[in-house]
Amino acid sequence: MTETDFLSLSPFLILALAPIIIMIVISIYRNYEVVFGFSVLSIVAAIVSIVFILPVIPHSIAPLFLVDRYSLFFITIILISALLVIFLSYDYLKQLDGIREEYYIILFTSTLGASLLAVANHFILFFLGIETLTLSLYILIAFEKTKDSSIEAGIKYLVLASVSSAFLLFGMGLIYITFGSMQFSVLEIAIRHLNQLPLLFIFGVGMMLVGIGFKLALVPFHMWTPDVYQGAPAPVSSYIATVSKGAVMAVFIRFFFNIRGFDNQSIFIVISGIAVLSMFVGNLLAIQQKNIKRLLAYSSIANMGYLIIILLTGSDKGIQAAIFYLITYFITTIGAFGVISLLSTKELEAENIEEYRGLFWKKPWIAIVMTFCLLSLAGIPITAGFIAKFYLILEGMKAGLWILIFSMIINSVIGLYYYLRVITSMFSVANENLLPSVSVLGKVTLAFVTISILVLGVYPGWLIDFIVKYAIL
Amino acid sequence: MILIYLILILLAGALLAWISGNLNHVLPRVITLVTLIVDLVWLIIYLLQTVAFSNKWLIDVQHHWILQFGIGVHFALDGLSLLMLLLTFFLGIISVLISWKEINSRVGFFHFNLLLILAGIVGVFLSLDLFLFYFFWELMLVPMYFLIGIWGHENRTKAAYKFFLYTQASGLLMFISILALYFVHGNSTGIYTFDYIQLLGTHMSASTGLLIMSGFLAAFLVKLPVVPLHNWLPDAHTEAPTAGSLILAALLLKTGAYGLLRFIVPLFPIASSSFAPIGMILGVIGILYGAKLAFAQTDLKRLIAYTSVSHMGFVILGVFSFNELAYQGVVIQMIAHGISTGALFIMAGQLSERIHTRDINKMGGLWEKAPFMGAIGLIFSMASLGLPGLGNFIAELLILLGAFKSNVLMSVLACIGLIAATLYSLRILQKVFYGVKNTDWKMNDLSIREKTIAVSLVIVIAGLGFYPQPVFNIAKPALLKTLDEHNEKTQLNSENLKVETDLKSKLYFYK
Amino acid sequence: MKTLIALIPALPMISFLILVLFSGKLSRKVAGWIGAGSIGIAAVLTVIVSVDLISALPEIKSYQITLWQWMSVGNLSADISFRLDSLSLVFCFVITFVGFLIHSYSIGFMDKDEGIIRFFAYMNLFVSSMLILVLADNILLVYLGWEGVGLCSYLLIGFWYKEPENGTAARKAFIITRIGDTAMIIGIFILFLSFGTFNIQDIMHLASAKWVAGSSIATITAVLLLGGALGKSAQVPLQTWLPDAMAGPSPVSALIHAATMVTAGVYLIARTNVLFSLAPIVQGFIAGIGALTLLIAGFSALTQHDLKRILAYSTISQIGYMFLALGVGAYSAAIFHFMIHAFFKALLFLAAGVVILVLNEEHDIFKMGGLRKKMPAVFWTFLIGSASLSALPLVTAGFYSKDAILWFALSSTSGGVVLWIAGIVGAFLTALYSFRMIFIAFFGEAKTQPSFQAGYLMTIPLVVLAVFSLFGGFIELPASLGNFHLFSNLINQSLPVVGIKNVEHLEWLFQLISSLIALSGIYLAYLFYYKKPVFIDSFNHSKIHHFFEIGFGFDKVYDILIVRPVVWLAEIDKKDFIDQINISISNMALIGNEVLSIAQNGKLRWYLLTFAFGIAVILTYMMTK
Amino acid sequence: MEVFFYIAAVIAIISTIMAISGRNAIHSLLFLILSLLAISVVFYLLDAPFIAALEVIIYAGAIMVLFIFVTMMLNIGLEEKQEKSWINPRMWIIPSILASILLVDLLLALKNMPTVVVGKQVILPKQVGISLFSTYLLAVEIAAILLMAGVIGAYHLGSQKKKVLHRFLEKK
Amino acid sequence: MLSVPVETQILFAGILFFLGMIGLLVRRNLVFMLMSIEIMFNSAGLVFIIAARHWNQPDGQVMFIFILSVTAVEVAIGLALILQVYHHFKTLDVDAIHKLKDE
Repeated sequence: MTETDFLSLSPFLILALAPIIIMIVISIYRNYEVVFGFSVLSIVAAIVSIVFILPVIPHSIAPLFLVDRYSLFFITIILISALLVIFLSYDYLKQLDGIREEYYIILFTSTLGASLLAVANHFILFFLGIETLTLSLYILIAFEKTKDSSIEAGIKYLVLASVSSAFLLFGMGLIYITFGSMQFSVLEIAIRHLNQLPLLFIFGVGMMLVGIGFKLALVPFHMWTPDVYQGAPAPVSSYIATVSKGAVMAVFIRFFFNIRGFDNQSIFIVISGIAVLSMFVGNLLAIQQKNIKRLLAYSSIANMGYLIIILLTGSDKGIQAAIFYLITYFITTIGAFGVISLLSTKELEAENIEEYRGLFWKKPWIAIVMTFCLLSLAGIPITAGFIAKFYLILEGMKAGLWILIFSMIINSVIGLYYYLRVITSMFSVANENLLPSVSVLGKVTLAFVTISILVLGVYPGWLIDFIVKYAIL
Repeated sequence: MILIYLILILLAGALLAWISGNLNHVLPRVITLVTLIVDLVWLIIYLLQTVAFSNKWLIDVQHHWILQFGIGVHFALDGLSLLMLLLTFFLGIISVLISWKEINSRVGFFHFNLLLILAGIVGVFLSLDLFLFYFFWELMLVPMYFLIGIWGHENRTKAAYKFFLYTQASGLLMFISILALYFVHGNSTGIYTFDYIQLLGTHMSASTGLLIMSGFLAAFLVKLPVVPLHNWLPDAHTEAPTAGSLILAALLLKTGAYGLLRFIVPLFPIASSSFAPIGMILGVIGILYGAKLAFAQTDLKRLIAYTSVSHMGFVILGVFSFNELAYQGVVIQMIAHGISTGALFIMAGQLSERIHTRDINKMGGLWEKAPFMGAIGLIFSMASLGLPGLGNFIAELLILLGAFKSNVLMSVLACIGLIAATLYSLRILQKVFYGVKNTDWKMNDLSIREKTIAVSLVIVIAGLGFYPQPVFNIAKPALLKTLDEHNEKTQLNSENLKVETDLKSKLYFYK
Repeated sequence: MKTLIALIPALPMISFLILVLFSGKLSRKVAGWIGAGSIGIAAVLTVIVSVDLISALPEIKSYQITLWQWMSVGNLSADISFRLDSLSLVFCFVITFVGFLIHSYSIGFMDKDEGIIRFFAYMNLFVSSMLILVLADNILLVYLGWEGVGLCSYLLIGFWYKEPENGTAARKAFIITRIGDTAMIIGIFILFLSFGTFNIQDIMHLASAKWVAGSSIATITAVLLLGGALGKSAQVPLQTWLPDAMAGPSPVSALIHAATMVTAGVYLIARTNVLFSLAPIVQGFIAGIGALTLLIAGFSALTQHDLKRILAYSTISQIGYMFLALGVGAYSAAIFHFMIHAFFKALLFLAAGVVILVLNEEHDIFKMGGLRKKMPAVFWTFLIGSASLSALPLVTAGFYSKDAILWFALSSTSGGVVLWIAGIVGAFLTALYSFRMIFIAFFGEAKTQPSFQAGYLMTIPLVVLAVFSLFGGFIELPASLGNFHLFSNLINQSLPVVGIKNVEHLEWLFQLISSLIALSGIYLAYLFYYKKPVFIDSFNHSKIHHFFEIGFGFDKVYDILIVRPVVWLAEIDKKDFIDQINISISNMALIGNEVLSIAQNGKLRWYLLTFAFGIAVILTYMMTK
Repeated sequence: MEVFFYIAAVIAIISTIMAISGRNAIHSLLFLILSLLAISVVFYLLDAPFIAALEVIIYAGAIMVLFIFVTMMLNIGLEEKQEKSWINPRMWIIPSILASILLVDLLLALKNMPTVVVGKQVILPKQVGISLFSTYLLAVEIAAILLMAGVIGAYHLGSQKKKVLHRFLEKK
Repeated sequence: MLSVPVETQILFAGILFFLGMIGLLVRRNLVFMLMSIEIMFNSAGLVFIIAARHWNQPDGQVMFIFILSVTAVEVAIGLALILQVYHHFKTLDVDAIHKLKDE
């Protein structure tokens, strides 16, 4: 281990140290605010540390780690999302009874797992990262253990995630048997000279798709999504939708591009099929959904369907489009779940669309945030979602993925319908239910989200520049 | 810069109106009115300063936006867009005035949406960057959706969905086409840009041209609308509040027509020529089918909505005739239809404000109590059936003449639409104004405000009917440019084809 | 002088605008006098202009004035410009003069009506449009006037809007004429695209230069223009609207549906005579239609009960005569008959209006009777009108005008015996139904008592018109009776002279026949409807009587052939079948949603099963590919 | 040697089948332990003695004991009838078909496996240890964090609210 | 030296894996389901051991050790959750746990 190694690992070190320190602090003096403050500081520190790594990249700590611009970019996104989730969690957790500080510890371990996925260059790190992330998520999902729904969501996620991990693992094993290496870069070299991929390898990739498809909630491995989103605490749902998916996407893109999956016809077709199915199933399921958390879950299925189109372009530009899409999707989803978690009380999770009826006339600003988020998800201009979709379609068309682009178009329209349903109910005549007041922290978070959506929607050039400059595999 | 300011003023006015809505109900109205008047006056002052309309852009503003994709902020004004802007601001003012009493809830937000829609429309009329164009094209949907969805009538939600989904679906197809054009141009020249002027000369094969054009067509034909893509329109028009119906009919539909003239014809000269017969058939079907449905309706607003379908059929008929007569007719039709159908919607709104029904079977005998309204209704029904002396006649005459030049049969069939128009227009009058009055209604004739609106509309429509020349003069250079652009290419193409076939035959010979 | 021409249509228009804009502030009387006065001034102007023009003839054939450029697009240009020649002069004169009389009459007639201001506004608008029609220099402006009068006709038929039937009648009139108009505008398109101009004179010159007589384009154009003329002039097969149009007030019937508007078709054909001469088939067709119409309408008039309907059918029939004349190329005869007809038919309508008004809206002649004593002034004027209508030999103007037509029907180069016989039969019918009215309504017992006596405002116009109906004919006397051709000389300045076969010496014979026919008609009317009504009892109850009464069943046929299909068409797809496609798409999405939603049943084992199923499908695909 | 492999494999498969189909939880767990032991024999045969030992110690020893502990705690070992009622023989059909399809797919995938010529030799625990604590040291650290998260999670989820009332007095 | 072909070894792992899958799909008792998952993980681990021998590398065995630790954690959390499930739903029947679903 050299100094450079340590330097390039500094975000991970911070993320690993933070939970330990929190644990020690808790054992001495249990205080919610202190833990929260420390968590925020640690994440910020981790983000700041990335700046110091920049000069030394790309840096590979063989065989597990590959710290390059791409991974740092993803880590930054993950950390910022985690920060926003922490902000949103503050109010949500504060109102809960009992022990709450552990939440932050687990949030750190899961964020660590997610960040590790971004730098993973090896099956072992892939596996460990994904398990660190997932195991932490079991706990986070079931965190409100007094609630039936939370526990139910937890056990469902646990069983399904374990099974998918088992598949993932089996697939890794088969690939390992075929080429004798677990390192992505070695696999790439091994594959480069083959005209035809061995069937066993394809079988392995197929099995890995189960694991990855599960994490990304792609059809047919999507069914857990609405249940878990609904049962989990709202900030955790947003965490699953963003950090967890983003991290898995990061490693999946890297893996997929390393094995050049887009060049293999059967993988290509399977991925396209999954993409198309995900779009249709996700959107169709959402159109009559009355529970807004489930609705967002279905929407996330569809969105991931859009996103994996980009895998098939097989170009760096495609990856950039995917990253842009992910960023906007992160912001938007966090905003939407943020609204839900800020409007939820101890007794009542604000998850029925009915409860949002007339929100605009009671809490206009919150409703506007939600409207912007939903419009962004639907891809309407002046929101970031529009530019993101534009970018995605642009790259998809460049690669000539016509069927996928057209099904994306059809689905955008279906999707628009249910986003509009929520918006409509927010703007219709108010009902009488009372809404909790929103803390300053929540307001700041939502304001940040909204401004980002607007800025990225109207003036996205700088971010695209940034991505083009930094997010190269 | 005036062009950007025009939009910015609208946006600023929108925000102000919204915020002031919290203070009281009059302020947003006044602010909106002032905003629109400022824009209108500014534009008129500009118009008066412009000595001659040449075939260059009158104003051309260009800035970078998203460099990576070759997207710029490119606004430009020519005669065509100038006319459309004038119409937009004028009807914008009218729509504020008609909502003065009708809208009493959430006044601030209403006017916010109103101005936002207008900003979107102005943007559409001015954009010369295809991405920017699409941006504005979509932008106007959201506030319109709110306008229908919040202040509309009973089935507003459904109508609002239908409107949004329909236009969004077609818009996305256009978006794909815009991108395809972008790539075709980029691949052949190496310059990836969304700029209209650069894209004008794009070379593409006939089949590619048709495919790309069909995406544009989808969007424009839905907006226009053309049978069988018209179903959003009756619902949206019927359920929207009066101002919404007015803007929909008078302005939003025109963006479709504008798009045809501005984009389809010059960008796809060859493809549009080959599409022309189908386009004309669609136009005729629209004219006749729209009229047929209008005749069958009992809901007044729905009836008027279907007349829009019928009238817009003339527009597409004209656009695909490719000659100056028809194009001037299209321009006049855009304005005249905006005024006349708008006026009819206003009348329908005023009626339902008074008697709380839109069912024409329940109306009747209103002439007795509201002769002024009756007179207005009469004038605009007559306009809608194409009575000479009113603007619509000029429009229909020129379009039919133009169409006659290129396709006699279609033009003759379209003439049947004139008879059909008589049927439904007279039905409105008969059902609403003739007969005996229902005694339960407390019916007042028009107030001063309403009279002012009505009279100003009458003046415009009659002015167009008797002295349309200024409009022709303004629009002429722009239309001629469009036609030249189109004709040049089609001729070139036919020459190319000739050369190609020559070459082929020679090659065959040498084999 | 030229500006005066522009003033002629402008005055009624100004008056119209005044009446509309100040409708709330004007008193009823003032409104009436403004309305009538403007027409009066226009009439005076017409006289001044005509004196000027006539004195300038034949060196200057027309005056022309352009007011402003209407539109100029590409090679299309049309101006708001007027042209006065002898043809338009006659029309102008009739319109303004008869119009003025009718307006004056209306002041009395509409005195009690609440809508008097509206009435005069419409009437003024009508006169203005009609003047534009006849003065227009280009055919587009003709069309403007053409549609304008149509509109006014519509408005005035439905003037008493509270009765829904009136509205229906108005609508019918508008729609039927509109059908003709549409044909006409297509004709105009052809003219413009062939000659590149709308100017009538230019078109006529170019047409005779460029088009070959009998060519199909000329024929088609002529047919299309004829379509417009047939609709407006209520000729077979588009005549059905006119009897219903009697729903309007009587002055309206007098002015629009007798004197002026319905003869616009005659004007149009006369104005574009070059085209028709280039299409001889069409011209022959016009004559045929005229003959057919005059017979059909004559028979129908014979069986009507409603006083105004009789007059309406009579109008159709008389216009049939004019068409007959046009068809045989006797333009001056047609125009002459138009003028005389305007006088006596206006007179008859106005008189009938008085009768109906005084009898409290009683229209049925069989419920009248004995009016001769109750209202002598009306009786005498009505009698003069009827006599003129029946072409009572020598003393009435109608004799000279109709006789000219009958003569030319036979003697014109394109005329023939068949046409003449039709005309003669028509003349007989005319006499019969005219005096049927007289004998039933004015003789015998009084069945309804008049409520009041008509004032001077109403009777003076009657008298004036009666004078014209009697003596108006002396400006044009046939060769056998004085050979005085003041009128046809004037008309022939702008229209071609009729070509005549070499049978002039026999003219007296045919005049004698027609005179006898007219007299016998009158006698038979006396016999059947006064002296011995039993003679025709069986006829009155026969089916053929009923067939005549319903106007030869045209309405029924149209109802079955056109109206019902249209209504059916409108009803059948009220909801728009295309919308069903949308609904089915959205239903498909909803069904998809429901099906997929079943899968989201919350059961973990089911989720696992789909999991396994999914991977089985994927892997099987990958392995077998 | 091969014979041992096959015997162990058959024992493992049969005992696994018994484990997943058993009605009695304790019996199933014991079959599972048997299966794990058989697999550890296979590990040994596959030149991985260290892993064979770990399999016995941790898998069969620690993890399975945890299972048994929970089973006994929840008294589910005694509810054979309930287990019986939960499982319908027909329920085996579809999963078995799916599994056999997947197995056939695997067979297809194995058909043309590339041959590799590498000298086979026993990988000693030392080699594994060196690899673990040099090459994969960071992974070990991560595993440590993972275990810590697991401990905290198990603690958080496992702890129950202190009951104020006796369970018979609880509201249903 | 063991001369069983590597294909057979993989097949053995595959059989175990899919047996685990069958168990998972059939059993309704959560404890059994967790057991089945263990079977699956274990057979996945077996694949790595086979690979390690096949390529004569220690890495596969290292992976197995990590799998082992992950499994241990998973079982710990899983069993803790099962206790919670029992506490909340008074049953271990997964089919009884379906409060979260589409209505």
